[in-house]
Amino acid sequence: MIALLVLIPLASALAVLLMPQERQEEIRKITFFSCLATFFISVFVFLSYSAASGGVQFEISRPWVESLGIRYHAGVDGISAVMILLHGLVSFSGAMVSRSIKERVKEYSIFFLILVASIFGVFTSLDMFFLYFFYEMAVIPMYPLIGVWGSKNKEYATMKLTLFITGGAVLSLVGILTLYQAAGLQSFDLIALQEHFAASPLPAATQQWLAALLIFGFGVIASLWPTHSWSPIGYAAAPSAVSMLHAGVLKKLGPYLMIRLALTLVPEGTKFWMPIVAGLSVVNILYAGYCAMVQKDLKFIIGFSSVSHMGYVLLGLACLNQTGVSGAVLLMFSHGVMAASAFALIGFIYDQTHTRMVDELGGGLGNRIPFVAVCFVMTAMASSGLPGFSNFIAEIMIFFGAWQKYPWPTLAAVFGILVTAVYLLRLVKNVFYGKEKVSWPALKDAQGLAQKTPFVLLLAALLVFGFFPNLLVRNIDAGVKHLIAKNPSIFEVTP
Amino acid sequence: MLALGWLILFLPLMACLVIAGTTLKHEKISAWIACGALSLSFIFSIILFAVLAAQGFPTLQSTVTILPLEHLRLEFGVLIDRLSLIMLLVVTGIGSGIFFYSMGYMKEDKGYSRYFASLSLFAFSMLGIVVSTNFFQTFIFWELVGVSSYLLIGHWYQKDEAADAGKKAFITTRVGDVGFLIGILFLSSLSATLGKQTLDFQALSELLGHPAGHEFILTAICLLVFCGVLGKSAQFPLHVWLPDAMEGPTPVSALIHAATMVAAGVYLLARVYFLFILSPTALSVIAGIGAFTALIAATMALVQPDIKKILAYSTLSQLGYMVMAAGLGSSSAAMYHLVTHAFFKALLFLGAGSVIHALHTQNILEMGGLFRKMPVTAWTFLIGFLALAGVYPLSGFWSKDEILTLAFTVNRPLFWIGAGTAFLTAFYMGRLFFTVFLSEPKWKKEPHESPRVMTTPLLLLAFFAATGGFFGLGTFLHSHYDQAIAWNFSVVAGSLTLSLVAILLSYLIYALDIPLLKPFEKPFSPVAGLLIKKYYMDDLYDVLVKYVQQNFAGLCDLFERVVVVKGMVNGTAQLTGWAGDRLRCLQTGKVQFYAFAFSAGVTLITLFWIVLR
Amino acid sequence: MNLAGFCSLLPEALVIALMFVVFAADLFLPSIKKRLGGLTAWGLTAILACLLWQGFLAGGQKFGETFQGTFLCDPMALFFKALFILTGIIVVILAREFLKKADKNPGEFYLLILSALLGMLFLASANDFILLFVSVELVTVSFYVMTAYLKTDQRSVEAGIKYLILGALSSGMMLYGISFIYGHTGSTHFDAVRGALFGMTSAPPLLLLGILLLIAGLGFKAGAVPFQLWIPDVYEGAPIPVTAFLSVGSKMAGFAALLRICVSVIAPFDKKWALLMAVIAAMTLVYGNLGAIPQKNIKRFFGYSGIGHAGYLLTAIAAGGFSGARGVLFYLLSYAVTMLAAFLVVVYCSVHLESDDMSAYDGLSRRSPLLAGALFLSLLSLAGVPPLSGFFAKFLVLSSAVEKGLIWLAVLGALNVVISLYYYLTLVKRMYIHPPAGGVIAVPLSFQIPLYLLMLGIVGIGVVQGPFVRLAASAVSGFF
Amino acid sequence: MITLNHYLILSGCLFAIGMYGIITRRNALLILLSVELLFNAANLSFVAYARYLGDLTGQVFVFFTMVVAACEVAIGLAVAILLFRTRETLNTDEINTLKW
Amino acid sequence: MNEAFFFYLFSGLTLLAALYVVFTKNPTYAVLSLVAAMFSLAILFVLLHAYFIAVVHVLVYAGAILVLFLFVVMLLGVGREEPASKSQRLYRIFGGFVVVGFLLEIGLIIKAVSSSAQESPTILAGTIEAVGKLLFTEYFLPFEITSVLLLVGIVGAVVLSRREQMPAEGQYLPGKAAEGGRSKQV
Repeated sequence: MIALLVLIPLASALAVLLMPQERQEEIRKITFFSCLATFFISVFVFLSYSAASGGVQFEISRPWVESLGIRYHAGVDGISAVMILLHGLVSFSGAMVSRSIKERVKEYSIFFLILVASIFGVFTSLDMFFLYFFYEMAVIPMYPLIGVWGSKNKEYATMKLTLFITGGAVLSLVGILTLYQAAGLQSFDLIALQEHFAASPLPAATQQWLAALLIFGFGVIASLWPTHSWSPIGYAAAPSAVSMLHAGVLKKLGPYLMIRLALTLVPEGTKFWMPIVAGLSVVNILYAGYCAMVQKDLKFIIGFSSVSHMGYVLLGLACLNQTGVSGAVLLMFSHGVMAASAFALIGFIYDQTHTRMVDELGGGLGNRIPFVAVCFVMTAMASSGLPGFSNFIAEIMIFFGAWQKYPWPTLAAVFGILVTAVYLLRLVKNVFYGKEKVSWPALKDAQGLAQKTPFVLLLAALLVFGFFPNLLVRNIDAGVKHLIAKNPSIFEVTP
Repeated sequence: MLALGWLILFLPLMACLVIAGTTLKHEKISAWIACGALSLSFIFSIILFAVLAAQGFPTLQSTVTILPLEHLRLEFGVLIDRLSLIMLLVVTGIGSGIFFYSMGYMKEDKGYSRYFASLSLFAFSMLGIVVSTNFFQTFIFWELVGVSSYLLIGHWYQKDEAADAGKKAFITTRVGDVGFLIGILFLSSLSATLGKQTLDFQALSELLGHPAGHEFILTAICLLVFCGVLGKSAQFPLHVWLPDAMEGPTPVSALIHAATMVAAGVYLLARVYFLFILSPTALSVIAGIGAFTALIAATMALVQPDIKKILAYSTLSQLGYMVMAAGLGSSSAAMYHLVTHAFFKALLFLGAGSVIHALHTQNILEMGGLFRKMPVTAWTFLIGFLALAGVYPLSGFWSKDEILTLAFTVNRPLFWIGAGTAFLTAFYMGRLFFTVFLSEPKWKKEPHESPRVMTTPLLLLAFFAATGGFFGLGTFLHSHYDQAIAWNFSVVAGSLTLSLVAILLSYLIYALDIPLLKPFEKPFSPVAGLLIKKYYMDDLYDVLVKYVQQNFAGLCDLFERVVVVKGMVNGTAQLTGWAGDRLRCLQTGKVQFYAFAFSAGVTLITLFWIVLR
Repeated sequence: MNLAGFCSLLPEALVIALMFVVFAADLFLPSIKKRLGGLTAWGLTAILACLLWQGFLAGGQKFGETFQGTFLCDPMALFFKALFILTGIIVVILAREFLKKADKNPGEFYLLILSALLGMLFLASANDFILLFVSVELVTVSFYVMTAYLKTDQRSVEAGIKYLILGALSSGMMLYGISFIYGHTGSTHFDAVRGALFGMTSAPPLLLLGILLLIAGLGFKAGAVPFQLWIPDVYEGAPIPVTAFLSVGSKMAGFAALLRICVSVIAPFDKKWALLMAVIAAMTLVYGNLGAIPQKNIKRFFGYSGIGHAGYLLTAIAAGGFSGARGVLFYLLSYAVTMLAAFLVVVYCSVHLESDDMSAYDGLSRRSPLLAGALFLSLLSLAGVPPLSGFFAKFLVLSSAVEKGLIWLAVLGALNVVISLYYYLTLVKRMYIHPPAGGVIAVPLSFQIPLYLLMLGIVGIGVVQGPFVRLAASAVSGFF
Repeated sequence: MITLNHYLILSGCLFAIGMYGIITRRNALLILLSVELLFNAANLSFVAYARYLGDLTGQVFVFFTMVVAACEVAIGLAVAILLFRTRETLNTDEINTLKW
Repeated sequence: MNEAFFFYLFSGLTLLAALYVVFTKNPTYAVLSLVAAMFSLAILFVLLHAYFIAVVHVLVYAGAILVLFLFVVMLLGVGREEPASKSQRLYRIFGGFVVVGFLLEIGLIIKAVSSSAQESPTILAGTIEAVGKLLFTEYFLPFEITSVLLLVGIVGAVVLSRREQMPAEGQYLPGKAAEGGRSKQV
């Protein structure tokens, strides 16, 4: 079942590859239906994951490279069930938004589908090798996707993004290899390794430097300060569907892999670094928040905002207790959906106005494109952590979790929600409210199902899980509980 | 019975969702859905009140868990007791009135349906605060109230001022919310150390029965929670948003910036009074802030030309009164004043709305002589005015004097401030009333009385504003945490005298145009300037925002661009490129050099690996 | 010489036969002359088939020794031979395309390709220093001629003389080194040398010097720092099919010899060389990857990047042991397939765009999606990006380094992935992002088929790594 | 008594001289001549070892070396001629079109 | 005693000739002095009982290779080298350092070698018969390869040195177009 999540997009990519370039409509259809199919599967997986029984479900295990102990071991636990749902949702919306791509549709679709497949690959893999394999594989389609179909400064941006993320990835690769060798099991299987290391942990010093490689390696894609600078400019340059996937999902691979690898395999080392991560995450929150305040470009604002929000995720992760980690995962989901929605909306405007500069848009767009404006206001509210959206729940959980461990950083993080509100409301005001200072005669509101669905879908998800957070938290908690059960020593158990 | 409570809470939300989802295009239907839902809530509240009255007002609570966190259940529920019942009645009652009033007032507005959706959302949020069982739920609705007020203030978002005001309101109140949230975090860990991590009001009040030695943390918690109150109830120094919020439609001002939302802070104080009485320090701070706000707001109201802004400052001042009352030790006095104030202030706002509707201006200097033209409005406005001024036997008299009496017994300096404020209140309200209704007409187009749908709520509210003092609310709300208030005739008589003198003065000056103030104009012009400039608070915040925050943000951005991007990132890239460029200089293209390097390499490796080994 | 012995010599014998056929056809059959390229390519394909059949028969066992054990046909030799012949086929295709335009007399060029190939084949099987030396020289001498083949082109000749002088210097070094090894072990036979080394308690310094000089000589072929300086110049000056052959065939030959020396001769001294090798590997990695950044000429660019790849291979050799050797083989397999695909594109572009400058690749994806796609795939594979073969190769190499505790080297290698990704992506950027510099380029079927096959190989090896790892493992398992 | 070491030192000297020649001479032909010195240093070493080991392999190796040297010289001279034809010089200092 | 005398005589001669090769300005003299070096080397081979090799050495080097050199030197009419430039002097100095260093290293290393291996156990004669036997048994394969090598040598030399007509002006020459007008055509 879950192998299909990877196979369907890949097969579709192959199909697109064999199609002649001119048949754009068919190519779009293939992309759309393949994403639709994976979306349904992801929803199915999410719904049928039983939080009560917990653990890994939908397991597949096939030998792959036997001499090295590499197996295609896939499965879903509580955390990845949620992430799969996120990716299914965002990639489907992304596929719909991609309709605005008009040139070189074939190449675009191929890269897009590969991207979709590889992210699913990461979320379903339970083998260190495949985790890394898919992770790196996801990075590369980004390059042409941004480089070719992007805008403004795209060459610099895409190069920077690719190099940064690869740089982080290869560092973590050394960590992964060392873990493999250190275990001496001749196996990359996460579960086997986890049990092995639980029974015979590595010495503390080794754990520490391994954890450093893993955490700061994956920290790059999570835009941990100061390795975040690829992020705003990368998103700014990317076409909207790619920004959506990148900010929405790909960025979440960092914390996800930290949980999967660092937290489970080198728990003591992770514990050692987490206070530093907490400190940096606060820098993320406030620094990126303030940077967002003075940006002129819509995507830069949202880009910095995503850096800022990843700070919350990392803070939640750093507190190493159930509430915090669950909150972090929930925020990964919520912010993913929210960021996707924001980028989709900005892309929608940009496609018609060809500018994203706040001054040039001139304000007052709310009158002309009310639907988009309403969606954007809702997204902004979700982003600034207002109740009703799942972001709020997630942030609250993170605050509660972090409060027990890092009171001072938490204070700063709480202050961060104010900063967020400032730049987002300013953005909303300057773009959608006020008088129309520049007239955009050609600007049309979203019309019809095809254009409205992605926005509605994403916001509906935020609202639904905002009102019923337990739908998600149930699964997440199951996953996190499992983590805690495996490594009770590093998790703070509050009285 | 609690099902009724849930229903009261969720009816407005349903209305909001239905309007947003289906009837955006059908304005009439939207309006009726919203009004109907809130009226139903009102009716249910009355039923609830009646039924519970029969049972002697037991405290009822029902909760659902929305998030079972590790050691903390985040819950959502309905708490029905005396306090919340009264508040339910006020919110749904005044709310319904204003909803209906809006149907007339907002006619021909482009965002009619949107307006009613937001209004319903607001009602839902406010009711959520009222019935909240725990801090978490309060915080949720606290934020939602912020959102809906943002939407409502910014209803005419095409107007830059309205959009800015909405933003300002949201952000200013959020400053308070940050403190509130931190307070909640503190509270959760305090409750954990006391035995059970909880945020539930009832559980907390039991838990905090014997708080041995947590004074400091308790004071901190109280002050942090009070930050939330500062924001929502617009107390100094977070009061700046409220006057600006008058950019919204007048019914909105009446509903949320007079009767309900700003009262949420006071309501919260009353609701968690068990917490505040544990910290005398916090209480005295609260009282001080309340009194200070009351005074400065009243002074600022003296010079305003804008009818709504005068009312806004008056609201600030009255809220200061309530907060002071709570700080002085009686939440019931505060609540009492809250209720009466809700009536007469809503009345005043709606009356003002009626005037604005007729004249299309908000400047009182462009009005005058409306008494004949708009009799209903005028008479009801007069009632509101007198109630606010605290003239016997109108409702304001009772509640205000309770507070003054309390201050007189507890804290004499604050009493003097309160008395002074009472005088000022009567004076500026007199100025407003007489200028608008009794002075020489300055309008050009003949004004007409407002339609029935607008005047009916005026009449109803006037009734309650007049009679609000006779329902025994003060004793009804009295809780065992409160100070007992002994009736003191001299205080009452004194304050009444003060009010009457002030009204008389203002009548002489503004209705009869006797230039009594002439001699004071010269020497006091700097003071007037200060007042017009609102004590430069807005400018101070502007400076803070424009220079401090923006510059800090600019600094971050500069750091990002120069140090992080140019320095660390591009620097590394350039360094690598430079190294590559230098390195290839080895590639001189001369074969002898290559041979030399080859031989030297071999020689060196031999040296290091074999000879020196 | 028994039948098995002859069978083990079969590919070499067939190549010699093919050489004579080509030679004769060139001299006496002018009608065939035009189709000499096709003839050679098909002949080599047949030989490859024959070799695979041979490997199939051998089934991972040592197939045979002949000439008193100086010629060894073991799985590793077969593995390399298959790669060499594959390289040969592609190079012949490249040469044909190139010569068509250059209007040259092709006969002797194919002959030289075949003779170099023959040298490589013998090199892969060499189990004796004499055979090793002679076959290395056969390869090198053929390359001297091929490099300087464009007689009227200054650059070609310059490359030729540089290669010749430095090649001779390295041969001299190697020879001198072999003499010390011989002197201290009394034999030139690998097995005997190894046996003698096993018997020694401590290595005599002169013997170490001998080994060092030998490694220097082979390192020259492989492109190890500080013996790499010739590479960019010669790659740039040589006719482009020769550049391809040098960068794939010659480099592989160097590593084939180096690997065999390491695993089968100086294995007892394994530990001693690990650090030296690691330092050399590190320098090579850094030099190649940094040097490639500012390059504008595609041939020179591949020269530098090839040095970078040599760094990875040396990393695996430094790591040594079974996993290191396996890593080397897998890396070479991936490198060969990928590089050949890249050169198919590069040569075609170079011939048809009449430029070796990287700016000629501007907008190639619009001009020919196939060429651009193939180059894109191969560049990414070279950079080590999954799911392409280069990724798994680097994975194995770094894994072996980590296994031997060379973490610092693994980290360095990992960081160099980033640098290499940068410069490969600059070329990708030209192809995909820059506007096209001309019209559509048509690619004939004879080019498309090998291109598709190699692309399939790049992806296939990268995705279904298992069988290839097993192959590489079985090729070296005999030594451990 | 002449020992192996004498011969080895001699061959070492020859090798060093050859190396020095390659590094310092600028005439391509003379560089090729110096290469011959290198080869012969190795030859001497082989023969000396063969003598002291009592093993003929060393001498056989020398035989092969000579063949190889002959081939290299043949090609080398041909390339040198080409060089002269294309540039009218054999000075390696001037042969640096390919660089960086 | 005799052996020592001859050794020192001819090794001295070899070294002198070799040094002359490296230092002389005149290519013709260099070739000729290399011939001398080869001759004395051959005599050293004889001292080492490698008779066959000695003969072949003289034949191949003096008879073939160096004659070829001489031809080319004459053919190309290469005169004296130009006076050393500044960089040339640098090469001499640093090259000298490297070479002397290398020599010292070899000396040190050889000195460190134990003396056990130095005694010649048996007298063996490198006669044609003995060497030939080895060549045609154990080293038959390399021997055969050398024939290919020689073929390549011949073909290569022919291919490279054969003159052909220059390509017409403006015609594309692969591998050259990139550097535009930098190369001068001869």
